[in-house]
Amino acid sequence: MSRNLYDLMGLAAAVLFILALKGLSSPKSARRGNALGALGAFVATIIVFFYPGEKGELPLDNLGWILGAIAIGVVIGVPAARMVKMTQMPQMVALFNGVGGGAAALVAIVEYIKLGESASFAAVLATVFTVVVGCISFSGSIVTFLKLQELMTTRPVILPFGRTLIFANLAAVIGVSGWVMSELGTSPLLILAGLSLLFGVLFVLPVGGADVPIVISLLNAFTGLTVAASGYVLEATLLIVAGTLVGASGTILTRLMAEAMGRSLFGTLFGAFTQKAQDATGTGEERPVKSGSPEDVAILLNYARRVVIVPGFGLAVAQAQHTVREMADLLSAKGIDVAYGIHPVAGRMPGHMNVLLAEANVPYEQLVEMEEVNPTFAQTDVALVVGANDVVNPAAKTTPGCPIYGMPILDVQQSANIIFLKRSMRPGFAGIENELLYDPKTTLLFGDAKASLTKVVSALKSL
Amino acid sequence: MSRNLYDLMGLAAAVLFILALKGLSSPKSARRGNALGALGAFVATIIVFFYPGEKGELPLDNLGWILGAIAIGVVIGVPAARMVKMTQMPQMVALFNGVGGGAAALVAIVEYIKLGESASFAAVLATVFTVVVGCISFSGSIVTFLKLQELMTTRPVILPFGRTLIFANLAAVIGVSGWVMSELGTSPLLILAGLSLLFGVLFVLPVGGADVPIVISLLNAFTGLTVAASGYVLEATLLIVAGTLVGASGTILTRLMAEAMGRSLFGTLFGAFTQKAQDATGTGEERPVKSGSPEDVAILLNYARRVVIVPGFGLAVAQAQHTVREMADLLSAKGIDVAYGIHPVAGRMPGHMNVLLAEANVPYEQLVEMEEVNPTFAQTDVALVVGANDVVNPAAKTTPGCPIYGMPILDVQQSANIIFLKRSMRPGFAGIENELLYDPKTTLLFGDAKASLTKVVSALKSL
Amino acid sequence: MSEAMALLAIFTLAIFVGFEVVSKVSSTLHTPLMSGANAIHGIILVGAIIVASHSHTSLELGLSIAAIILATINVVGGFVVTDRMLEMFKGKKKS
Amino acid sequence: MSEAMALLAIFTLAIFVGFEVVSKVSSTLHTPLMSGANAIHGIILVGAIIVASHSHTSLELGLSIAAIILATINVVGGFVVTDRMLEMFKGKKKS
Ligand SMILES: NC(=O)c1ccc[n+]([C@@H]2O[C@H](COP(=O)([O-])OP(=O)(O)OC[C@H]3O[C@@H](n4cnc5c(N)ncnc54)[C@H](OP(=O)(O)O)[C@@H]3O)[C@@H](O)[C@H]2O)c1
Ligand SMILES: NC(=O)c1ccc[n+]([C@@H]2O[C@H](COP(=O)([O-])OP(=O)(O)OC[C@H]3O[C@@H](n4cnc5c(N)ncnc54)[C@H](OP(=O)(O)O)[C@@H]3O)[C@@H](O)[C@H]2O)c1
Repeated sequence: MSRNLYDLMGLAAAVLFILALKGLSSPKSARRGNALGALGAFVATIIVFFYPGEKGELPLDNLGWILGAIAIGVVIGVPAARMVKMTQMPQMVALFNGVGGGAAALVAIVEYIKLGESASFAAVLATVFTVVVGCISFSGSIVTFLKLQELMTTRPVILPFGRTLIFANLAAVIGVSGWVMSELGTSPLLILAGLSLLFGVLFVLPVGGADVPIVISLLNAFTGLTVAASGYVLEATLLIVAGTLVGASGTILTRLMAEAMGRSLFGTLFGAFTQKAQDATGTGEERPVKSGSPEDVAILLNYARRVVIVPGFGLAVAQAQHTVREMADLLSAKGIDVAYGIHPVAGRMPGHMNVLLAEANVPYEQLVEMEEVNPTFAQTDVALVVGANDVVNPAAKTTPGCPIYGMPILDVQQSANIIFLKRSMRPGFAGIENELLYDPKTTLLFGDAKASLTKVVSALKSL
Repeated sequence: MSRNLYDLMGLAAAVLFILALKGLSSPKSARRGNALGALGAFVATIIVFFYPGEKGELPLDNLGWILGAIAIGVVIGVPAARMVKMTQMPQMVALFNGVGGGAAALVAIVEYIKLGESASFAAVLATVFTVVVGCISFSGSIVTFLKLQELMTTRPVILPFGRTLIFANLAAVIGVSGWVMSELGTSPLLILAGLSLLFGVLFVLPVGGADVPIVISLLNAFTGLTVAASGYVLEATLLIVAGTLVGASGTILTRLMAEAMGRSLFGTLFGAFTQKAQDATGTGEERPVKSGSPEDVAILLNYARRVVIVPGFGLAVAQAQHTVREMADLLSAKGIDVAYGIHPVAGRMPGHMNVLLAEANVPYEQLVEMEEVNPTFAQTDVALVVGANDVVNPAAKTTPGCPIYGMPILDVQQSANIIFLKRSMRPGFAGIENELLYDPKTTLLFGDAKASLTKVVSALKSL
Repeated sequence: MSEAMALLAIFTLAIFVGFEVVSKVSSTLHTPLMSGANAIHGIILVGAIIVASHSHTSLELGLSIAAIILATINVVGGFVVTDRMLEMFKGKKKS
Repeated sequence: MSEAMALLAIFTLAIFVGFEVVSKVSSTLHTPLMSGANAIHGIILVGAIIVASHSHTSLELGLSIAAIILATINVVGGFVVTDRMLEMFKGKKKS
């Protein structure tokens, strides 16, 4: 009876996880959903300390070690999560996913060591699967972290003979897996782990910066599956359910994200295997551009009837959301029709701009989604691009083979005037030149977005 | 191994059922979904004939009887389903649901007879549950059938002392259930079955005609649960999954249907327990109405700028969908703006009007849902109500306590002129008087909808 | 994990699947969906066959044969009638 | 039904639940959802605790302690960071 009670609580935890995912899928309930997930994790963790063995005994040896390790994890995890800057959240998620994958791989390695000769084929298979996929998820996530943190280039890294290399690596992983499965032994397993780690790196390196979130989502789904496999080996239904939930929802989410960015999922993920040379227009050309002063910009805005503000990653970096709102309010007060054109992947995470602008209490009805704002650019006098670049780059339409080709963009080039607020001629996240900067309709106002906007606001006031 | 194979096929059948429900939830895939469901049922039925027992033997005794019974079922079921008229489908569904509930109850009775002294409490509980709920579903469905087929009144039937009666019945069901569970015996079980059958009748009698589909949906969900309970007793996972799926989706569906009709689910279902006297405006008063000739109607239509056609059950009865389309095309050709205002529950099943008008190839964009068409009635010159009544009856707004009170309606009274095409002053399905028929803006054209429309069309042509 | 627990887990998950799968169906499809779900529960046929095959008295056999007939009507008729309803939606595609 | 089959059924149903539950999420919530799902798989912590409690060599213990630390970071950090992201959506309600 007592065991059944704990099993019931385990089932309750699984239900909490389902409710968590359900909650997270709708804006109103998202936060509560997350809290339910945390509650589920808490319940599940508590149960394991009290779950009685076959004969009713409490089975936890090494209790001190275990509690100590949990304490260390909390001491590292909570402050890391609390202190990370908003702009760095995606890398944080990547890291957390990586350590999760690493944990699953370590658990599987220990399981493997414990597997007796009598272990069923399915159990051995599940263990080896977890080691391989957990390691890939770990190293892959680390590379995505490095890319997002810009500790390495965000552009696709094409190694010489990269294709041969990754195929060879894949073959080696499969071969060694077979070996490990046919004769149990710790050293071949460690070799397998090493090869899998390498595979994770090779898999993610050729992914262009803009596609990195898609890859994180995929690795996240992978980790989910390893957790399910571990659950099978450990006969823990909760892990099976939780892992499968994450695996399945992660897969769907990966597809949805790829769709939102207008990317081909296959092309993104198997770039490593196909490696078409993705030619990007070279950076740093010396071509004439038209730059203006804050006063020029203020005048352009002042005499417009309709202004569309296009925020991007630079707005987040400069923390200029309050200033941009101040400016927008000024313009509205002058009777100018103001809207924000929100690209689904502006910034570094989906919804980034909504979050930022909501923080500054921008009226919700001024936030216009891409599909709705695009047809209005033809009637727009000024498109004010604040720290955005890739999301308005026409190369997405005109240059097949460039990293963002095929992504839907905000059609700012249809409006009568374009103003760019950025610090330099450097390209955006995808690392490709933006022809629009050289467009005769374009005025550039160089400088940090917040500083520039502040100047524009005072110029507007003095007009 | 061989058993595992059959178990796998059982799982496949369960997956097919899931895919069936998923498919049925979207117009594009609905038909395929239904086919998948049928495939699943086929697979599941085949398996059971070959499923080997513990010792590998084929366990089916009475094979001849079984196959014969299936043959009889097919010979009854297929022609019945094929020949039923479109307007009678809902009753057919009710009947099919009833026989399903009856089958579940019979299975449970046999299970009960076989239950040894050693049967677990859960198994006995599940068996008794199935008997009770299966019987309720059976007799309740029969009553809904009688109501829909108009073999009995469609109006709520309020028995003298109805409330006391149903409470007593409920108490008896619970009491006898306890008795049956504590000492196994066939006669008390049969008494229980009888009481449950009675309860089903008392439960459905007070439900007004318009709410009958909601009740069918609820009984459908009930039957699903009995199937799941039977699966538990028979240790057939497939039945558990399939039954639970139907139970859960049926519950949601019941709520959705109630919402679409603007009904309170609670009020609808527990009418039997609360039984507020639902006072309806009496029928058959002698008050003046304005009736017109087909020519009058043609003239009204001819000089309108915007006409909204409101189809209802009468259109289906008269099979006037082609004629109404012909008329609408004529009006469109004269430059008149024509739309069809589709109420979600016009006719006798949700989507009835869409189905009918699609049959006549009415352009999809002319079919306007209630929420969208309602705000346009103020700009509408003529609302042409063809064989509809309840869905435009303002009593739904003005007469608390009437059977359709609270249902959203099509606001035809906002338009400049209203034309009703119906055969008499008789009320619609809910059996309540429609004040709109006496409205000074209203013109009545008596007669079968198809005949009337044909006359209007020729009048329009000769204008 | 005990067998009963496994069944409970299956039951719980099936509830969620049932809820989620139909939760966004448009009102046009309410009736066909109800009718299709109704056909699915006709799979009690499998249960009826199982009890029939273990029936040894004529009472048991009679009851289970009746159950088979009813269940067959439910499952076969249900899918056929649903298909007929859905057939009529075809027309819409043309436009 | 064998235990393996029950687990397979649970696995299959969980796949459907996972698919259905998130299939209509708006793009605004992609990142929080990913982050929340990421935190959920941190529940491998339970697996790590189980293997740690059965570890008898220092190699096994060392590896499983490392696994516990990593898994704890994943689960705790994951829920906290998701909450922080979602906190910022609050502002929207006011308007
Ligand atoms: N949303 C997501 O889910 C997500 C996740 C990961 C990646 N991505 C990718 O990120 C990109 C997002 O496009 P985006 O247009 O928002 O950003 P972007 O293409 O990265 O462009 C940002 C621009 O902001 C400027 N900038 C940076 N700091 C600034 C400051 N303090 N003041 C003013 N300007 C500043 C930069 O130019 P200077 O350096 O010259 O100032 C840069 O051109 C896309 O490629 C997208 O695919 C999106
Ligand atoms: N859609 C569903 O899911 C569903 C299911 C069950 C019940 N219901 C209920 O059914 C009702 C549907 O409303 P409704 O407005 O469509 O129908 P209604 O209220 O039943 O009215 C139908 C009208 O059509 C007239 N009529 C019948 N045969 C005709 C013919 N051959 N030619 C011309 N007129 C004819 C009848 O009047 P005469 O007899 O005077 O001709 C009657 O007034 C609602 O109460 C709804 O709740 C709906």
